[in-house]
Amino acid sequence: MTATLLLIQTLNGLQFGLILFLIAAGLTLVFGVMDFINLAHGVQYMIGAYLIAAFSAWTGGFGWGLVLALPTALAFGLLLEVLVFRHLYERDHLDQVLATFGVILFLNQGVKFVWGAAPLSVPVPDILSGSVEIADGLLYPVYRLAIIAAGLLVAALLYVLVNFTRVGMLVRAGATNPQMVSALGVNIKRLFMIVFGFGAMLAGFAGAMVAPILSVQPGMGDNILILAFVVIVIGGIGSIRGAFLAALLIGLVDTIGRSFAPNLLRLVLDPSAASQTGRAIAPMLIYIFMAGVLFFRPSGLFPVKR
Amino acid sequence: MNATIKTLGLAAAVTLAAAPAMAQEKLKVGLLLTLSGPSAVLGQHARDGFQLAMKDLGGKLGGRDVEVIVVDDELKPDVAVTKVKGLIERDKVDFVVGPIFSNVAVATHKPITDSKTFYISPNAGPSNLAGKSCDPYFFATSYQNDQNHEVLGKVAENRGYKKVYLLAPNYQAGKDALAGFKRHYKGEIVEESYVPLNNLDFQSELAKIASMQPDAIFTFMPGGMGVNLVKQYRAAGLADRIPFLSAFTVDESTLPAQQDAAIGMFGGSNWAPNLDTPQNKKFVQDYVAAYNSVPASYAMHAYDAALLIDSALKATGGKADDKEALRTALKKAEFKSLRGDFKFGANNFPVQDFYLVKVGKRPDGKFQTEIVEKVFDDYADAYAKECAATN
Amino acid sequence: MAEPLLELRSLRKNYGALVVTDHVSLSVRPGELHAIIGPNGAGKTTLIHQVSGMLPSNAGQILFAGEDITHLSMPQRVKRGLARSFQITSILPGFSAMENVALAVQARSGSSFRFFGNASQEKGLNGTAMDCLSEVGLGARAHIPAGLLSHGEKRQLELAIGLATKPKLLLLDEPLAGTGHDESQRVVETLRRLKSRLTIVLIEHDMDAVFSLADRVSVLVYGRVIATDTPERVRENPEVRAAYLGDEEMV
Amino acid sequence: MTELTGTQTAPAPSSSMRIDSIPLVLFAAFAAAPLLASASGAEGYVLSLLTRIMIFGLAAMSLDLILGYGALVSFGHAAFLGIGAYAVGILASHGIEDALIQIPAALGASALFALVTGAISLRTKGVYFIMITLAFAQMLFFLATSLAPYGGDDGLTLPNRSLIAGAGLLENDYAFYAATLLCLIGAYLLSRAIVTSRFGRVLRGTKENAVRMEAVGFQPFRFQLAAYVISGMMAGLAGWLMANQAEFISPAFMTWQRSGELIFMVVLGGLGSLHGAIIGAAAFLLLEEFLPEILHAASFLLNDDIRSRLTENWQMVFGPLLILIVLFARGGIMGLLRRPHHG
Repeated sequence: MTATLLLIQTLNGLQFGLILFLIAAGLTLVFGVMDFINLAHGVQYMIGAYLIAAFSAWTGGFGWGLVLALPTALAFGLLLEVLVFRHLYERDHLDQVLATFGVILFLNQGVKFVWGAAPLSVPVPDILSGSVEIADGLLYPVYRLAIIAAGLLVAALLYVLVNFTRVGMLVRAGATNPQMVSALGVNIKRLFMIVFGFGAMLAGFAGAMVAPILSVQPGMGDNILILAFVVIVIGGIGSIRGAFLAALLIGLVDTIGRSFAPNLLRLVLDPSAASQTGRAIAPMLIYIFMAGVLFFRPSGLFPVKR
Repeated sequence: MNATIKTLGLAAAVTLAAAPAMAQEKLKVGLLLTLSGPSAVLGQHARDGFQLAMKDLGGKLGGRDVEVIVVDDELKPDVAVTKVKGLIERDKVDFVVGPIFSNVAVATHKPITDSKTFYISPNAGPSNLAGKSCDPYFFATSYQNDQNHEVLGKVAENRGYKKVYLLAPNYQAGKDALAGFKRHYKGEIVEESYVPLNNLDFQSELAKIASMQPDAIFTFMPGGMGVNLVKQYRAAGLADRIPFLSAFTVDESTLPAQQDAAIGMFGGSNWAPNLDTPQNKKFVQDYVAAYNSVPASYAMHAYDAALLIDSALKATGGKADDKEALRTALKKAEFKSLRGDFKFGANNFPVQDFYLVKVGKRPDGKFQTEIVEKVFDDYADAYAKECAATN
Repeated sequence: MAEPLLELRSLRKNYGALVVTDHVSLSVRPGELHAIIGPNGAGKTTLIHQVSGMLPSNAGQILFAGEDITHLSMPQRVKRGLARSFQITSILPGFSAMENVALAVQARSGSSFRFFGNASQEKGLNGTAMDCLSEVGLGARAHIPAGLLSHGEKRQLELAIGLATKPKLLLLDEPLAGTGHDESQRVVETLRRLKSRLTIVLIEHDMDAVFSLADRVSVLVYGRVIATDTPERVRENPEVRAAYLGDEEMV
Repeated sequence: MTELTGTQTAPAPSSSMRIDSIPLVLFAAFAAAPLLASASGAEGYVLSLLTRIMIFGLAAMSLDLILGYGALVSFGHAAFLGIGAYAVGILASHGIEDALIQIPAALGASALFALVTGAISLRTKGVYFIMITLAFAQMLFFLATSLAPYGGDDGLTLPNRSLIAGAGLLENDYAFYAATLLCLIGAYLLSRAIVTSRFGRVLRGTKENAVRMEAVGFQPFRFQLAAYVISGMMAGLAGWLMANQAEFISPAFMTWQRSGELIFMVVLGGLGSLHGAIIGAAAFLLLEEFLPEILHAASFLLNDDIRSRLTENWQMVFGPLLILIVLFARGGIMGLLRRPHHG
């Protein structure tokens, strides 16, 4: 309950938040630009994890595995786009929800069919294994720092892409006013494919990055999908900036709230009641946070004007 | 869609009509297991263990041909209730073997035992079924849930650990686990940490553990959570400094994912694949050959469940209709369990030995738990005395 | 002169630095047809939104029949007799023309928290609705789903819905927009008939219609009212001519 | 004038007449099903399955009332199932087993929850509404898992079904089936009345164009909130039935997946027809129950190993089936039923 512990928890929250951001970024773009609710975004995260597991076992190294996994995740996303999602853009949200739920069922079971039900393992790459001492006697795994670095790098890359490139301009315009973009004579179909593929690859990248620290198993994308939706809703749909901020907030609220909520409650309640209440409240924190944000800002923190 | 519904109706009608005609010939056993979702691997172990036993018994139980009907409870208690009614009334099963999870057991035991069908659990052993709500038709070939935790509590006490850090998911089984640990451990508990169910990331807790420097940690972290915890515990550099005591966290269902990270971590169990009996050796060997993975205790319990049914039917001459005779025969448990000594207590839960086990690597490169020492001998659970109904 | 039915006092609306409605003061007399014209982007629709309550104002006051309604919601304003139509047709496409109007009748006749009884069978509602439809010349089309009506008919339906709320004042946002010649003639005729019974504020681009119908005309340029006067004198106002310079719609 | 109001009841008569026969057939089938059940030799199972279908039908229909008629996508509707179920469990564990107390408690608690969460949620629109309803349901879910005296995560077995005025009438499966059918029909008739009433017309109008409704003087919020409360109470009743059907309560009744399933049932059946939701619930549950067996039967040419793998992975077939339904059967099952008559 010291400053160093708070530092570590902040790092943890940051890392969790950045992973959430990688997933939420694609989701918010696809939603904002294409007005398409893609529940299957979570399974693309899972696919990324399975691909890295398969490829790093095959090539014998995480790096090569990543090199192969990313384009495969992209290709897989595009394949899904062509086979299923493309036919859903014109449909209403509920049709999209139903069909993409079908994709979830299929792929959750599909990875089990191919790789078996038992969780798979991906070793932490050698150069990133081990820990560094960030404070007295407190070790922090290097790989976690690598995730933070990779997350920040992608966030910076996205910032440049969205703000300083032609595609980024179209994406921003598309999130604000989709009719206008098609009126500009842009090949909207291709833009959608690019956005979709890119989102799928980001989710796959997130899955690949967490594979060495989490278990790779069927259904691993389902809960993270809900969190990603929480993030984009808090951030404001279609807003990358909002997704970034919201992801970090959720990461911090969840991590720090979980470890400090009982302590804070101890100030007003007796210890056993505090720990009991703290335990009951901890898992609700992010939802309470979301409900609170939406109460005061019904369109999220950074509403994209339509 | 229209056509589909018709097919559905047809399929239902055919199965319904066919059921009574078949009932006299073959013995029917329903396996109610979790076979979809993230926890499917546990159900698979149990299913494979049972199927292996069937193979070893020549496809017969007590001399009768057997039809095994496998259903997936989807880990949804209310779905399981309907499926169970289907097994009992449509398929007219004589035994239900299952389930994996306690909440499914709690939801389904009433419809099963009310119909006087025998319910044999290859894993779930919730406290109320061992105690107050024990039932003459409910048998467990596994354990009462608390017992594995008690093993670790006893070990921590025996080894003189002064400060222990406890970690469990925030749900009923997690709270029971910590309560079980505390039954024999009398030292200081520096922190009881609860994480949300399906928690992925344990960095917060690991940071706390590192700063508190306990003598050991005890955790109950089943399934994917355990995989994550073990890998992260190792990565944080704690594995070599603070002993990792656990239950249902490092076993053969999770070791394929934990691999080297779990080496040297401790668990509590009533059995381990390296238990040295000829019968067990053959079982493990055959299982590895057939399914290319090392069996976990779920597989062993399901295998024993088949042996148990076989022994009881032999005693009744293959007759499953005389429930009372069959129950008496089941209760005697006259079969050679893979784990050696086996008998039922008053509440139809096993009275058996418990071991401290530790993760090791097999010569073939696979991982398994290995026995370190016997902790309890002929150990009965704490709830048996609350059970009045079975005798 | 009678007290104005609608009075705007220094009404203002801005989005950040962009001022859309700039200290607009205006009074509409009971019984008149008051047209508001102005070049594209002058802020006419914004002004209607503010008056009807769809958009909040940043400053200023709106008085209706002597009452300050600046902070009332749109439904509350409707209840006081301030109805509007929309520039972009805003009807319930899945409802019949009759039901579109009947809903508006329903809004002001008794509670709508009635959970029983088939609303589409209520004679009282349907009768009044039919009167309104007949008034705008849609009587024969009452049972057509509104989404299937022609564009001009939809504009007429908008008018009928507005009438059905029994307004004291009707705000019409370009009721002729996008209508063909015959259709627009029909709407103009309807407006001429209504004029005698209601106060109307009309936003319209069709100058022929404006100058043949309006009692007074206000000219809005860049959010400011530069003139309010009779049609003849507005037409001769040099400032107005300058604002419309090059705009061919100005006659 | 009078002539016109008289004839306006029958727009496009041929198709609507046939559609209206569907609920009659549906309820007649439910009423006749117990006969089939007793003939099947597995009456408990058949009754249990059909009762479940009706309970989910009731829950899905309650959702359709706000989703199909009000465009309010509640992604937390399972919370009401949970409230209804826990009303049974909590009261029963304090010795109050009579339905005459439990049902009002279930309805009251559902109404209160709907009123509070609805008032907050309805400030938002679209996906934000979807997610905030999810948030409230998740809070309730986690609350239930922390209720150790009532079984926590494992849930709680009920000693018996609820009593009615002190009598154990519902212990008989047929009686319980009849009670469920009565609840379903009652709720259906009530919903039918609501959607055609003045209130329902405002709700439907708000769904099509909320701004227009405000412009004629309605405050949509009040109507949406009232509809949300009514819908929540119906789902609460379904929760009461579900607890009694399973004789068990559990937080698993109100997972977000369950809320999702309710939406799927409504969309699968076809939005905005009420009985479509019941048909959707039936299709969903029957597929869940029988798809594994159908696959098993249909794959008789393949070897046993592949057959068992196929059966076990039935969701690999279920998923694409959902996609195909969306792609090729617009308007769900009701859309399919309706299409042939339009020519």
